[in-house]
Amino acid sequence: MWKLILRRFLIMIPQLILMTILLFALAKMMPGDPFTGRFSAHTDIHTLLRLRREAGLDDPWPTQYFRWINNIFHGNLGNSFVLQKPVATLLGQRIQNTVWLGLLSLGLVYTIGIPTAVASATHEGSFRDRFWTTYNSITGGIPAFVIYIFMLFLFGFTLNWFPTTGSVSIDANGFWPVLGSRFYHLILPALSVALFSTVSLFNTLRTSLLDARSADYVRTARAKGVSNKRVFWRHIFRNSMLPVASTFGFDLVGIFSGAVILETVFGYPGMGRLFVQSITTRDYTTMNAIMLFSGTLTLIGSMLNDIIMSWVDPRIRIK
Amino acid sequence: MAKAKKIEQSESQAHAHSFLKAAVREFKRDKIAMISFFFLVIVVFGVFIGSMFIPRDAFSNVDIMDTNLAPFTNGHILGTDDGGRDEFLLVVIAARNSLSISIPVTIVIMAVGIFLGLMSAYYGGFFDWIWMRITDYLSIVPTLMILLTLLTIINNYSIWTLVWVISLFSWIGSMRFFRALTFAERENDYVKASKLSGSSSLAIMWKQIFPNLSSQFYAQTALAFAGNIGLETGISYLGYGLPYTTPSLGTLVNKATDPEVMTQSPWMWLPASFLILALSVSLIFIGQALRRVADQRQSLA
Amino acid sequence: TVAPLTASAATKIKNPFPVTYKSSKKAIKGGTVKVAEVSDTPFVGQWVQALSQEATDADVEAPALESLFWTDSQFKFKKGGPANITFNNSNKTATITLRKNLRWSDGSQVTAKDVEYEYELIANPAYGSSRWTDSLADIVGLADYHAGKAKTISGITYPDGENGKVLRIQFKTMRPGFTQSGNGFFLESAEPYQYLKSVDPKKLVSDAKTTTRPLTTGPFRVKKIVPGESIAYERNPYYWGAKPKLNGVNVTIISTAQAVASMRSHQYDIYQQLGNDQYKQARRIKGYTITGNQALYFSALYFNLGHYDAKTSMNVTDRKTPLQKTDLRKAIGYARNTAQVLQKYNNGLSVPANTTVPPIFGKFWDSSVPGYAAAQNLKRANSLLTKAGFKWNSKKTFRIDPSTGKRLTLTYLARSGAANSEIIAQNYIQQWKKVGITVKLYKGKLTDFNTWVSMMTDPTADQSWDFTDGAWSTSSEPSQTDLFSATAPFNFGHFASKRLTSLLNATNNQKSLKASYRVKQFQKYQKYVYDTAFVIPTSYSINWIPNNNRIKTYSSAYGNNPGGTKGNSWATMQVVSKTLAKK
Amino acid sequence: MTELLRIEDLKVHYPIRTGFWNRITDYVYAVDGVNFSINEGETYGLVGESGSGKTTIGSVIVGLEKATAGKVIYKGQDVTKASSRRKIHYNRDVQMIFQDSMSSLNPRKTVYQIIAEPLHNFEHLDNNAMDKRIKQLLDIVGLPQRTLYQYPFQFSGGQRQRIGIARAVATNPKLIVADEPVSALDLSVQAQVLNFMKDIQKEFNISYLFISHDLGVVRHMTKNIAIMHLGRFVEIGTRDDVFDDPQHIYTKRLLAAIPEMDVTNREQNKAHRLAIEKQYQDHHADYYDASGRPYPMRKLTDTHSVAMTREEAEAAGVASGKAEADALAKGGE
Amino acid sequence: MIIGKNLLEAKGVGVDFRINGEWLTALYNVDLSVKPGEVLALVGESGSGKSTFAMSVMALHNPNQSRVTGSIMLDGHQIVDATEAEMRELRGVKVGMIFQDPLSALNPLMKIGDQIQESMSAHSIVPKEQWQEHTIKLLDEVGISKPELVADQFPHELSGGMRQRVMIAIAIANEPDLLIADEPTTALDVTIQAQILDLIKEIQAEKNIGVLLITHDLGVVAEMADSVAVMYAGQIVERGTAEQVFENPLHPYTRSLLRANPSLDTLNDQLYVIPGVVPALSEMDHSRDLFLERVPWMQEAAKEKVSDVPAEPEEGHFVRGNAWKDFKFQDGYLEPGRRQKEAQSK
Ligand SMILES: Nc1ncnc2c1ncn2[C@@H]1O[C@H](COP(=O)(O)OP(=O)(O)OP(=O)(O)O)[C@@H](O)[C@H]1O
Ligand SMILES: Nc1ncnc2c1ncn2[C@@H]1O[C@H](COP(=O)(O)OP(=O)(O)OP(=O)(O)O)[C@@H](O)[C@H]1O
Ligand SMILES: [Mg+2]
Ligand SMILES: [Mg+2]
Repeated sequence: MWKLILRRFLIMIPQLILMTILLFALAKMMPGDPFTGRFSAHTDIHTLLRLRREAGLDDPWPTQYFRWINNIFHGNLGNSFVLQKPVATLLGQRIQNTVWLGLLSLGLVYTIGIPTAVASATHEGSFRDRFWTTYNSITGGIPAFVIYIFMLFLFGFTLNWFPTTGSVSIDANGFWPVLGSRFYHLILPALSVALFSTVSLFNTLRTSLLDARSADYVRTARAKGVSNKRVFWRHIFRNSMLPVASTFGFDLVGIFSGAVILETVFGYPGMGRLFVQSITTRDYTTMNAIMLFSGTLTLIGSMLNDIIMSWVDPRIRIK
Repeated sequence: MAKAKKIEQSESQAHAHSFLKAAVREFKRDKIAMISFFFLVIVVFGVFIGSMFIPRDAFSNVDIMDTNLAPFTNGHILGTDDGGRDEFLLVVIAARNSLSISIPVTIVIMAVGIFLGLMSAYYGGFFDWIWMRITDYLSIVPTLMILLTLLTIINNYSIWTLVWVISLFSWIGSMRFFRALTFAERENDYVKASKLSGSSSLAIMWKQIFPNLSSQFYAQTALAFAGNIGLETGISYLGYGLPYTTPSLGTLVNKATDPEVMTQSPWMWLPASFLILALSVSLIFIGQALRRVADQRQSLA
Repeated sequence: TVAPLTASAATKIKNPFPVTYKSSKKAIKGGTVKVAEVSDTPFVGQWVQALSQEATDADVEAPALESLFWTDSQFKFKKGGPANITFNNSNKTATITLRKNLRWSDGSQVTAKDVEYEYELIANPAYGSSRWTDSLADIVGLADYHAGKAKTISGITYPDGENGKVLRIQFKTMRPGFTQSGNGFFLESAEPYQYLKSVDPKKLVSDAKTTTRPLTTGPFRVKKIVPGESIAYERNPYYWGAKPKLNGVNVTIISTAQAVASMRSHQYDIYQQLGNDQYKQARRIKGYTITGNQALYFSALYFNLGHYDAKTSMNVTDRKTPLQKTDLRKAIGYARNTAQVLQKYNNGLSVPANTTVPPIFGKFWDSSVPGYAAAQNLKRANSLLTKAGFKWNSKKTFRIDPSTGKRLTLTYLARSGAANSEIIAQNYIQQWKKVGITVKLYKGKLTDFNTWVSMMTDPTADQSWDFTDGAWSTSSEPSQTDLFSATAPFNFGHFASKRLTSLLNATNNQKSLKASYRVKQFQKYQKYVYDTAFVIPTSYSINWIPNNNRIKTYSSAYGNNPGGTKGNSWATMQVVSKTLAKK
Repeated sequence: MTELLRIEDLKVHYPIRTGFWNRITDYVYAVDGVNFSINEGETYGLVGESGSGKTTIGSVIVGLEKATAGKVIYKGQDVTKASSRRKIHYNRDVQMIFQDSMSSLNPRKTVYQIIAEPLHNFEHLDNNAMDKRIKQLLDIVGLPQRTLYQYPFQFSGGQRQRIGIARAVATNPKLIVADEPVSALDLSVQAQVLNFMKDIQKEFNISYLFISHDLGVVRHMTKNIAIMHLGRFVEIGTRDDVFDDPQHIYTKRLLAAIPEMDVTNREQNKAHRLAIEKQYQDHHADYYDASGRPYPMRKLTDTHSVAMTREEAEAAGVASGKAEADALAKGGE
Repeated sequence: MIIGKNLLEAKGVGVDFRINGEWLTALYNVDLSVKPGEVLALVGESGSGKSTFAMSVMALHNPNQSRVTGSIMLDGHQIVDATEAEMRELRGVKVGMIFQDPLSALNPLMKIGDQIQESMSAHSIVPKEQWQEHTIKLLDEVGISKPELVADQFPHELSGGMRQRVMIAIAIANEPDLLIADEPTTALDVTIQAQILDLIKEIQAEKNIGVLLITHDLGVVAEMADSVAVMYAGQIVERGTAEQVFENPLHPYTRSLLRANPSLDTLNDQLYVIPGVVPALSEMDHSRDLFLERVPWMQEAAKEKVSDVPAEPEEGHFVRGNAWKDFKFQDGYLEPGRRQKEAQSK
């Protein structure tokens, strides 16, 4: 098992290196740089040029690239030119926010998706089944941001049930109130994700439940005289969760890619929002760090998938 | 030789014929799929033919005196947008543009996906390894960023730019899908039997394995097509949509980004949203029916 | 010949808003005011002004930061603030005297060294400040210090010692703008030297002392910061002036898309930086009153007439383009329906401009110049074009460029940004088409801000555009040298002429120390801009801020004299109820 | 009788990859040095436990699998290499019938298309000739003409197996490898298929390599039989040699395991089986080398050979199979 | 010896399936009984309804798509109209079942030990604290050499023979009185098949339980069965003791089947082929002797209605219809059993 993880890591290295080259080249191809954003009548263009030079942005590309890589190797992601902070600090805060938001929404997706899929599959062809199937195909078809804006508008602004911006209320003091406030800020965005993105979970689980229902081992279990409930949970449900589990790693990673639009709409200060901002302000260090992070995360996610699969499915054993 | 071709043709014709028949039967049986099908046909034809009669000025010219009109004012059935353009005409043109994007993108995705998927799984070994590393790589690079960068760099941004830029990345999923299917299919003895019958690898892939993937192929194509209709909404949302003079369903839906427009001027984004939704949903139903047609064992009829 | 537009018809800068709001209700004790800063990027939270350049930062930090000097509504320094400044023209010195009871928010004294320290922070490259400009080189010894040739700034001295309250600055020349705040020749704030001196200069920008635990002198001090999102302020017990009335102020960043909705649900008392396109909705929301004032802002259409020679740092007007013909430039200006667009989309928050000097500068702004933006004038545009030799083609669909004999086609570098940017650009293109000028968008699309800036500031960038829109927030000193002089890198059109140089010099020379002379020179300069049309001023704008009706007094006035109460408006702010007014 | 196909010292080793770098650490000795030959018009039986390497031998013969070592000689020509096979259109002459008729027929192809495939590739017939030939083939395998455009899933197992046979005989092959052609079939259908295979053999002088683990069927079909165990042959002989005079312990065990259709002597049969089983367990070491594989063959009579016992092998000085295989593995790397 | 009351007594059992909205009869008027200690073999072609019968005894048919009629008494309990809760009490305790394909019949995600224990947990026959111990004992009983180890393994880690042994362990965990083995060896090698059959036989003898063995391998039947029932197209066409059926087969189908088996006599010859195919469910008319449709020379007899009550030419030997009386192979072939008889009668 450890060997496999290590091997996966080793394979990751050339992939990551290639990725850094691509990222770097693309960042360089984008017009503008972090200093164009500071441009105003009150700044001296020569000062900007000097700062640019001092930041090494005038060096030849290879030099810049290797400096960047070298810094990364030394655990230094650089400073954000725009936000004037070490990128690591900046990401630290944001990642936390995104992770909480992502975990909560993923959790909610599961808590909504699984029971509905179960209800649907166990009553195949019933009204309930058709209702949830239709619900999922419709919610799956609406562009995410339309839903987000709608939810924000209705529950945030019109009904005033939830906070509409930020990750925590400035008025909250003390450990528990802060925690509570953070959670309160998460609910609406997380719920918006959850209510409208169960479609893939729902479909996979429903299909595999239907398949598992007629599996031979289910018949065996029934022949043992096992109760229906147990047959369902121990055999049908558990085995049907395999395909769901098989995408768990990617779902986790999806938290970060899905964050871009979600966080932008809800004014939630996470990685996704930071990413969009870093693109618009050409804050390359931040942008590249986020890319690198999400790329690495994808790799780890796919590895996690393998590990989860080998863990839940004894047939896939990692030597 | 020429004659041989002819017969083969008639055979494939016979096959196509039976496919059509099966399709008709299936759609007759599945009323929802039938309605979806007619809806799709009407929309596609309506939009492509209708847009031929709409002069370019009608949707590219700004009329700043007539902006933001509610439906049924000044003869605008669906009102006007913030540039004073007739919303109805806009939706028609936008639908045409969006379909003009999603159709080629879908074709590219499916064609490349099935081609590489088949080859990769069939040949396996090093060829497969290389392609899997390439797709691994492409799936870890942040697609969004590359898209945005490319769209920033590219001149004269048009429908075709969008088509190829998007196609650049989206074949990966379908390739993986078909690769997995081919791997399973390859294990069947009929592949061995074909080898022994002297068929070349290419012939085995396309004439033997491919038909067995076709039911999935139809379903996936419909799904991909459905997914691609609203494709540029995300890109538009981040501010990289098509230019003003090339309206698309994505850019129209994106007007909802402004909460004010969303609530105060729903006519600017609702029709486009409904159209996307209706097209996607009907395509999903059609896809399911087509899958049953291609795989007669699943047939409802 | 066509009659010139009269000045009165040209433009009327009218502020549609009251400058000051006053509630008739009785103020309550204490209370917390909630401020929303509308922005799509987080605030940086840099409290050392020498290192900060974000407008957002300035806004969110305002309750705690206070400038050293008070000003009047015309940005002239006045007495009564934390410090006073006096000038001695013959000695070429300025003397800054700090209040005896001026203290940092931890109770320590603000000293002369603290004032000098701000210069060190800007001039010493080790701190990486981007605020150094050559204007500061007029202080004796500062340029040497900046270049690393001197360890200390010889021109800055402490008559009472470093820990005293007096600072003297020796200038090389005295400038007409010295009495105006924001002149850029000297600085108007101080930083806590004792508190910051131990921090490694390279790390100062990101140190907690400058980002989350700052020392300030304003009526409020930081209680808590959620980085990038919000700041909670509490009363500063060491504030030199009268005890601030409110218990505290909370400032929160909200995104543009949310602003109006947030107002509707009465979430904040004050909304700063609302966009003009949001005004139409914002003004109808009950419970808020909008106050406003003219902004330090103008926008203009730049024609690309040459290039910037980086070696000599000079603009050279040498581009081969039909735009070298003044009449074509004028025609472009006249054919644009600027006024109509402003009316439609800016709801009177932007008004047609006649010159490049915003009217808020009072006498410096020449109201008699007609400008081009007041009203669309296709007839005039047509006649100018015909006069300049641009003939229609036979079908009368476009005009011919006589120098090439081909269709007259120009490239418009239009910027993206606002929701209607593209609509507006398309609209202008349609207008120009009406007079036979074919205009294409640069690369067929709008150009984003970053691309635009790098094209404008990088001399090696693609220069194949013909005209573009530029806009400036100007400083509170009216000088235009930085923007249009032959040596100004920001002279995007690269237009330079002897006459222009002498006109600009005249506004800044010793003679101009006399105000009336300076005003005259400004008027001459503005006439010249109009006549040559090397740049076409297009709009001025109005700042507007909605405040909730529960605020006792709110003012958009410039200077430390808002609403008749003296001093810092944050210190005097009061509310009339615990919760926000809904009506 | 002329020899049609000869297998010389055939070895097929599949690498097992493990370890950190996923390197080859061991091999599955699927086939480990077998020799035999098939005569024209003869049915050669190949019997053995599941996993003993029967299919692998068949696959090498038809060219679906590469030999690690050894030779396949067809009509005196070495056809071990794919290129040499292609040159002589080897697969026109050597075909295969698969065990799982469902999986061996493409579910998306009609009977016509399935049978036409080898004809199309090898015979280049024109359409009339093709139609005629296919109809003729359907007659041969006893399927009605109307089934021409039906799909495999519309047939019963026996019928499907016949379609497979029709495809195999379409090009008039000389040798057909029949890999457990009736294992999946019902008794009555099995009879049909076996009869039919015999019929066409007589008619077209086809040779079969008949692979099965059902000794009853093998005995019915074949003249010569090879018994295989763990990748090697343990006994070769005529039907009578093997069934009436089994020499190797494994052969005996296999024969004892066949359920007899003899209700009255049930108990004796079982006792006999258990006795043999015990003998097999007790004397295992005498018949299998250190690595657990059978010893090389020795001739008893012209037709009958059997794997040596340990004593014999030691006497003959045959090296332990393990060392040999190791040497091979190293060479192969 | 087999004595006493019937453990399983099926009377007039019929099973209909709903296929595409139509009810089709898969099992018709089946009478069968198993006594404690008896091995009853159910033989017949694929699709003849053997598994369908087994599933009716287990009451495992999906009630929405099938209906069972007649009477199935299992140790005094009526199964046909038993509720699911009542059935659960019977399954595993009164009747255990071994399925054909041991790989798919075992849950791939559960350890062997847990799957066996689950059987016990469903009933309170084995006290909880003994489950572990009992599991090991069972595995040992079915001849698995390292039971502790295997209990901790997953199905895919075992060979086919071992998996089938595990299936048996599961089926006998609660010591049921009746064991149903549905083609327990079809997927296995001959040598392993022999072992498994011996094992079943051993357990059966040891615990004196009834076994319903389903197979289509006549050799297996001959080795194992005390009595035999032959099915064709959803009906029992013949039943009797093993001796009776093998030595004196009566029904044409039984006789054809025996003849089709490759045996010593048929060396080099053509095997006997039963002409025609089994009719589809929708084409079955159970009031006739369906097999006769496949006998070209008995087409007249095929049209006759046949009584639902079988004839009993010798004691305990039942045969359906009348065709057995006249049936002769056209080619003059004499079956071994018949040859003896004819010799005797001469
Ligand atoms: N591609 C392969 N890679 C690795 N091992 C293989 C491969 N193919 C077969 N084997 C192994 O080679 C051995 C022989 O396999 P083969 O299929 O020839 O046996 P068989 O005698 O045909 O068995 P069965 O009766 O079950 O069909 C087995 O142990 C099998 O696991
Ligand atoms: N659940 C079901 N729904 C519909 N038809 C069924 C169902 N189960 C069995 N049948 C049909 O009933 C008939 C008898 O099937 P059954 O499985 O009992 O046969 P079998 O004798 O066990 O055959 P085999 O030897 O192949 O296992 C077949 O025609 C089958 O197609
Ligand atoms: Mg095999
Ligand atoms: Mg069965």
